[in-house]
Amino acid sequence: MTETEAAIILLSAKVALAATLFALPLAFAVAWLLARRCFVGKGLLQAIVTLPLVLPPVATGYGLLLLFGTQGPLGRLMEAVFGLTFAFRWTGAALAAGVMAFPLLVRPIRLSLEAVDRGLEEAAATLGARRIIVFLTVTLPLALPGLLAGAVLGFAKALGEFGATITFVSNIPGQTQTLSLAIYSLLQSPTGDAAALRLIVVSILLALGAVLLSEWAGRLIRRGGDGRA
Amino acid sequence: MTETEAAIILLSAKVALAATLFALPLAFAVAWLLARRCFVGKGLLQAIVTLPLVLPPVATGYGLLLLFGTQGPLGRLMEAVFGLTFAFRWTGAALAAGVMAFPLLVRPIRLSLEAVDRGLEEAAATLGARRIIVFLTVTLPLALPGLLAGAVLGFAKALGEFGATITFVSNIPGQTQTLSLAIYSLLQSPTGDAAALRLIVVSILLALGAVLLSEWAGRLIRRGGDGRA
Amino acid sequence: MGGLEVDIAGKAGSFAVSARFTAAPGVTALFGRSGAGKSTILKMIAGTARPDEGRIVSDGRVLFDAAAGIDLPVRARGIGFVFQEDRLFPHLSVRRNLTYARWAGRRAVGRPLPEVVALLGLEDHLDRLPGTLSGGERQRVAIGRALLADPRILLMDEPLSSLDRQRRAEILPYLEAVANETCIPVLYVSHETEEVARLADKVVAVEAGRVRAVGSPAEILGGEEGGETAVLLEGRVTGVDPHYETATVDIGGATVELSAPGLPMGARVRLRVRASDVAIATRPHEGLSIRNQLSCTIERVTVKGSAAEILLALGEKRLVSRITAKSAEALGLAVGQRVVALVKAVSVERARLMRPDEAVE
Amino acid sequence: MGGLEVDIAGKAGSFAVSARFTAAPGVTALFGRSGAGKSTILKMIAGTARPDEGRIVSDGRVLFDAAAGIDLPVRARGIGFVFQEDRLFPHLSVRRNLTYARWAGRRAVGRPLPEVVALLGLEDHLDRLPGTLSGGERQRVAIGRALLADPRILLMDEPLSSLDRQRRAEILPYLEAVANETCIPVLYVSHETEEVARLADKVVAVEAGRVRAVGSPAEILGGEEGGETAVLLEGRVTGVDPHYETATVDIGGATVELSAPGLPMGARVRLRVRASDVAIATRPHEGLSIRNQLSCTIERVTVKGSAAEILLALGEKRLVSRITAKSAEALGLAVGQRVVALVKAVSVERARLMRPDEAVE
Amino acid sequence: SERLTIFAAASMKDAMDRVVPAFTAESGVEAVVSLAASSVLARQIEAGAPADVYVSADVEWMDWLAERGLVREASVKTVAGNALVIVSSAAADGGVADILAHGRVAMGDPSHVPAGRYARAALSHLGLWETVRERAVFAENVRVALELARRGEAAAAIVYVSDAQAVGLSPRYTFPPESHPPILYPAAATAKAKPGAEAFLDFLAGDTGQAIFRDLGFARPATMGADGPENRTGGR
Ligand SMILES: Nc1ncnc2c1ncn2[C@@H]1O[C@H](COP(=O)(O)OP(=O)(O)OP(=O)(O)O)[C@@H](O)[C@H]1O
Ligand SMILES: Nc1ncnc2c1ncn2[C@@H]1O[C@H](COP(=O)(O)OP(=O)(O)OP(=O)(O)O)[C@@H](O)[C@H]1O
Ligand SMILES: [Mg+2]
Ligand SMILES: [Mg+2]
Repeated sequence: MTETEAAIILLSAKVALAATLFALPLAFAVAWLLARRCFVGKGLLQAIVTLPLVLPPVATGYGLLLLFGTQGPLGRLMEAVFGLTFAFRWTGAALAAGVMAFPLLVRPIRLSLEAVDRGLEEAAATLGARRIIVFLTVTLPLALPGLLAGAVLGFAKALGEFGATITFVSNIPGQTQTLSLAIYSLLQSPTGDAAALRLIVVSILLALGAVLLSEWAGRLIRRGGDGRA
Repeated sequence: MTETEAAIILLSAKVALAATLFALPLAFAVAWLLARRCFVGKGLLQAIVTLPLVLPPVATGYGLLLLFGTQGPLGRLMEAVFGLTFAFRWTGAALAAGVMAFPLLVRPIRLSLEAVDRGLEEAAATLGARRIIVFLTVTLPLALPGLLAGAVLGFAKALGEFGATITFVSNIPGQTQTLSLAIYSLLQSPTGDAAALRLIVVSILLALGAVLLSEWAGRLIRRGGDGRA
Repeated sequence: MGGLEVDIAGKAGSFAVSARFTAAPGVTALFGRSGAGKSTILKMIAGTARPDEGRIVSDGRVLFDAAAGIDLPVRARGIGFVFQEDRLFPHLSVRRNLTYARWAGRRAVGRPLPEVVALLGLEDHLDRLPGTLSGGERQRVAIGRALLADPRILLMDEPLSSLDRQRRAEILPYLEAVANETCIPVLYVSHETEEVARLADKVVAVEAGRVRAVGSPAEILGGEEGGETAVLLEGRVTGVDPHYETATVDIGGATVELSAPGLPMGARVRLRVRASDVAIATRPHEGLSIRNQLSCTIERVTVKGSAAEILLALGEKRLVSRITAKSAEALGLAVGQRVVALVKAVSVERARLMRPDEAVE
Repeated sequence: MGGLEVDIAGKAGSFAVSARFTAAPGVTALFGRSGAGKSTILKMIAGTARPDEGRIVSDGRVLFDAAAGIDLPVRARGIGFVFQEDRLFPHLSVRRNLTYARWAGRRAVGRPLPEVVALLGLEDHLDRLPGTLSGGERQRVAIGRALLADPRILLMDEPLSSLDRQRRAEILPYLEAVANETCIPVLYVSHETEEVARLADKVVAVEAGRVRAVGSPAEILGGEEGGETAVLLEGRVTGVDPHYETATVDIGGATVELSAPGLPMGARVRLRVRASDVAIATRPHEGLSIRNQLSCTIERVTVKGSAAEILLALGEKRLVSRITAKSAEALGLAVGQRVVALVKAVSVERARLMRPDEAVE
Repeated sequence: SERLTIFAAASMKDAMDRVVPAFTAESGVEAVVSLAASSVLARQIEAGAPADVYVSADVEWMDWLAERGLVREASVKTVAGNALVIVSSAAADGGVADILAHGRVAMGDPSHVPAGRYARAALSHLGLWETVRERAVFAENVRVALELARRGEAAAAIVYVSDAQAVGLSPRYTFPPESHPPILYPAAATAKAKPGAEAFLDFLAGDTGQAIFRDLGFARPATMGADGPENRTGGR
């Protein structure tokens, strides 16, 4: 593996990990709202959350550019408040990946939350546990399989994200060029097939690793959560 | 709305629907295997299923082109056996969309299947129901929320699929140009923004419709499946 | 005549179970403390758990045979199972739950649905989903579902535990009738000695995963720690007083009168007489409301703390009387002495009407 | 002294519930048929269901007041709840389930864990997950979890329904002691008249969603259809025979001897005498093992089918005797007649030791 | 009636939008245009796509197809040319070095976008590549690069003059033609093209077609070098 390739792989992992980790809590919150609360715009919220899946990634990329670019309203805000710049940075790649992965995170978590037995939460409350404690000791552990499924889907998507990323942060080697972008670039040139294939294999290995890890974690959770032979 | 736009919308809906409907049973079967069976290559199978998410869509598109193109081995097979051609047809667009949506279908279904109380299936068996009947009367209805969640994610993804589709079946108006591809085409021209926006709005509306429909179906299922106030 | 033969050994997790007993048509009770392995044995018979060794044969059909590699699938075992936890289908209405074996299991239509629904008092709930049923209602649906499955073996795991006395009193005779009419073995797990005495032909005592003893209810329940001492007497109805609704039962060597509306002449019954309901007199008395005054011989006197248990010989039969040790001493009771056992007619429980072909033990 | 005042009306789905009663410290039984609304009432008190109207006050604290808009959250109500279905946390070990209120609920450490674990016989299962516990084991964990929650009100929905007699006999006195020591109201749902008579100070009879009657166990259980007729007599121990382990209890106007090891002199007790355990003689008899021969006056004779229930006045107290109608006729029993009630000492159950401060009803 | 399928590079969108109706009006032959990246289209033609005409933004991919005998070599025509310019939202004035001195510079990805390759060549020629590379933003296509400059995300963008003209931006600087390889848009009939394909190519190279290209800001291919529109005989 060349040094450039190693850098690309590292960057990809970093971007995908950051995207998943940051999107996860937010996705959980949204999933919780959708699973547990009744409000008027519920269907609408679910639809909005699903949008990045429906729109062509290029459109989402443009949207991100308009909102989070250095000139965009949110971009300026983030810059001013957190000193965080997205445009043409790996952070932007993570943002794009996170946005695109978001719907994939929300759905399984919502599904799991809907399946949690409310009776157990009630039981916890009768034992004196405050809401947040009930959440941490009962709801969250019981929703773990969904969280895990969402995280795997989201991570995989973040790893593979291409359209929105290239539109939002461009393809800057060493800064925003993730595996996907690199593979794409290579495939665009008549002579890039072999190099592209190498990176594709790397991608596959990364995904395999993530999936196997999640399967293993899933078994742990199930052993813990079920106990039925 | 122009006539062309109407045709594009119809085609998109047809492609997304076909992709979802055909992928659903297969996804269910795979999800069932993953949820219920123990075999050596399980993690590997899950990884393979997840692959279309990880690879840049263009790579998946090229893969499809190699396999299912008129010259590809599977393409020839399908042509010979079913008289079904994928290359540069709407069927190919549906295939690409189905492949890309596949991981999104499998995960929530698997999650739901894992959550189905095996005790209920045992109870059904003690009442004389054969496996397939147990499946149809107990497992499937109880896994419906996951099926629904998978179907919505999958349909949305199929609607929005771009990279693999344009690579596999090209962007031929009236034949393979779905909403996503049309939006892409319009965005290529500096003057296309307005028209692109119209189609984006149409996409959003379609997604909204699908999501609202699924929310409504979900409520029906939950009313049926839970009964707890 | 087909029965159930069980001879299995296996594990549930780290808990080892081994059981060997037969269950003839009629009710066989599995009796034992919580965690003894009763449910596990039922599951192995049903096929939802797998023994490691042994055989299970029902009515000549081999359901399981480890040596021969036979393991009939659950659906083909022809069972009806009332699980300890109810396991109702949450997505199906009560009606569809009840009739599941018919529309999904293709079991024959046996007992009529309205009859079972009426017995269980579920008329008002047929179109509801199980989710909001009360605990007892759920349990009743579970019983109905198993009864309507037209089973060849009925496995019932504490089916009446959350039902009120009145409902139990309605369901018990029905179960009794089911066992008698259909001539199928019923394996019945219960902690209620009364229920067991009332229903069971045979009791399998389970302890720490093994069968401690198999015997008649009298044998097993009599010695049950924490239970009440009682004897079961079997006999034939020789006299019926339709006006006072009493019956006279010949228990061989003596007759006992009891309050029992509707007992047919000539019927064979099992009577349950609790030791604490038997008083002792040194001679017959007039002017007592106690009409059963049976001449017996004292066979044994056992003093247990403040109480004395007197074993009485009444011809072939045995009666037990439980009185205070103080009384026993005051009356100067001794082995070999002739005394009169006083048994109130209302205290005699008709434990069970027996089938004509059933052997008197 | 704090108690629980309940005056609520509401709905569970389409089922309307209204209940008004108070529960003093000690055990109050909710008694009623399956589907009567007992669990629903408990849920409303716990706060997991919401009444439409009314008030719930515990020990002066308003838990719920529809008019004032007060609705304390479940966690703040200070309850311990044994649900009818066990609701154990499937992902937590038995130990963590038992101690949940401590590490998650921040409830005070009251009763020591080892004591409760030993009582419930859960020593061997502490590190297991609930998934594979037997039905009775699950129920025991649920009881332990509620007991260890240091509750100010204990709500128990059929807590002993799937436990064996011996285990029940161990747990009942403990529950009794908990109620007495901690001076908290315990609302107890049960179908076992015995259990209720043993434990309860007061019975709330629930029928079709409303409170049909509130009263002492004697009043309510006596008239219970399908149950056995029995009376509860309260009195003071006036004599103890340490050798024979009998006690003499003055029930006001008469003394009753019973077999009761360990009853202290002067203690106040509640005795339960079943109607079927009371025989009648027209005059006192010698040579009988029946030592309690109480002179009474017949107040009422009720013929119920083949049986006759004779209400007997014993000074202020009332006894009920159940004999066959045939006997009643043979003895020529009539209202106003002086007779002797025969009560075997071993048949008298000491239903409950009362607290010193408890009023004799 | 026969219908032509034109596989055209995405950057040809506006041109095709105008050429095709004109061609249909003149010849009565209908045509549809499939727009995608030149590379994608080329590979699809290799895989047997039902394309009659391939219009590439890039000589390389046309050669790649020609090599494989997938286009009729004789039909290959260079139908348009273009010039490379710098657009900038900043008001800075001065030479090319000054314009590119600060901020991000958006351009096509030199690894595969033709405009990016030309830009890299031009900058290298001017000795600016090393200083600009650090601040360069490699967009997926010229349109995105242009958009980045227009929205102020990048200080400047190196784009085709035709693109700049389309959005009404006037170029700050035009790279001299000798600073980069000639920018050419070759078109050809595919090996299994329908008969009308040649007519379409002729139309592209003809007066009406060329007028449309001119109007959109494309350069006349004849001015770009020896190969006229009539007979560009490809590299090899
Ligand atoms: N997978 C397992 N691992 C360990 N122990 C188990 C497992 N499954 C069951 N057991 C234990 O086996 C014992 C018997 O369980 P079983 O359910 O048969 O008891 P039971 O007699 O039905 O009791 P109950 O009356 O309480 O329902 C219990 O102590 C239980 O904890
Ligand atoms: N959501 C609901 N919709 C309709 N009926 C309901 C609903 N929830 C409860 N019920 C009915 O209310 C009645 C009372 O239920 P509850 O659980 O309080 O009974 P219970 O007295 O505890 O009975 P059990 O002894 O059987 O547990 C039952 O008949 C039940 O079916
Ligand atoms: Mg059990
Ligand atoms: Mg209840």
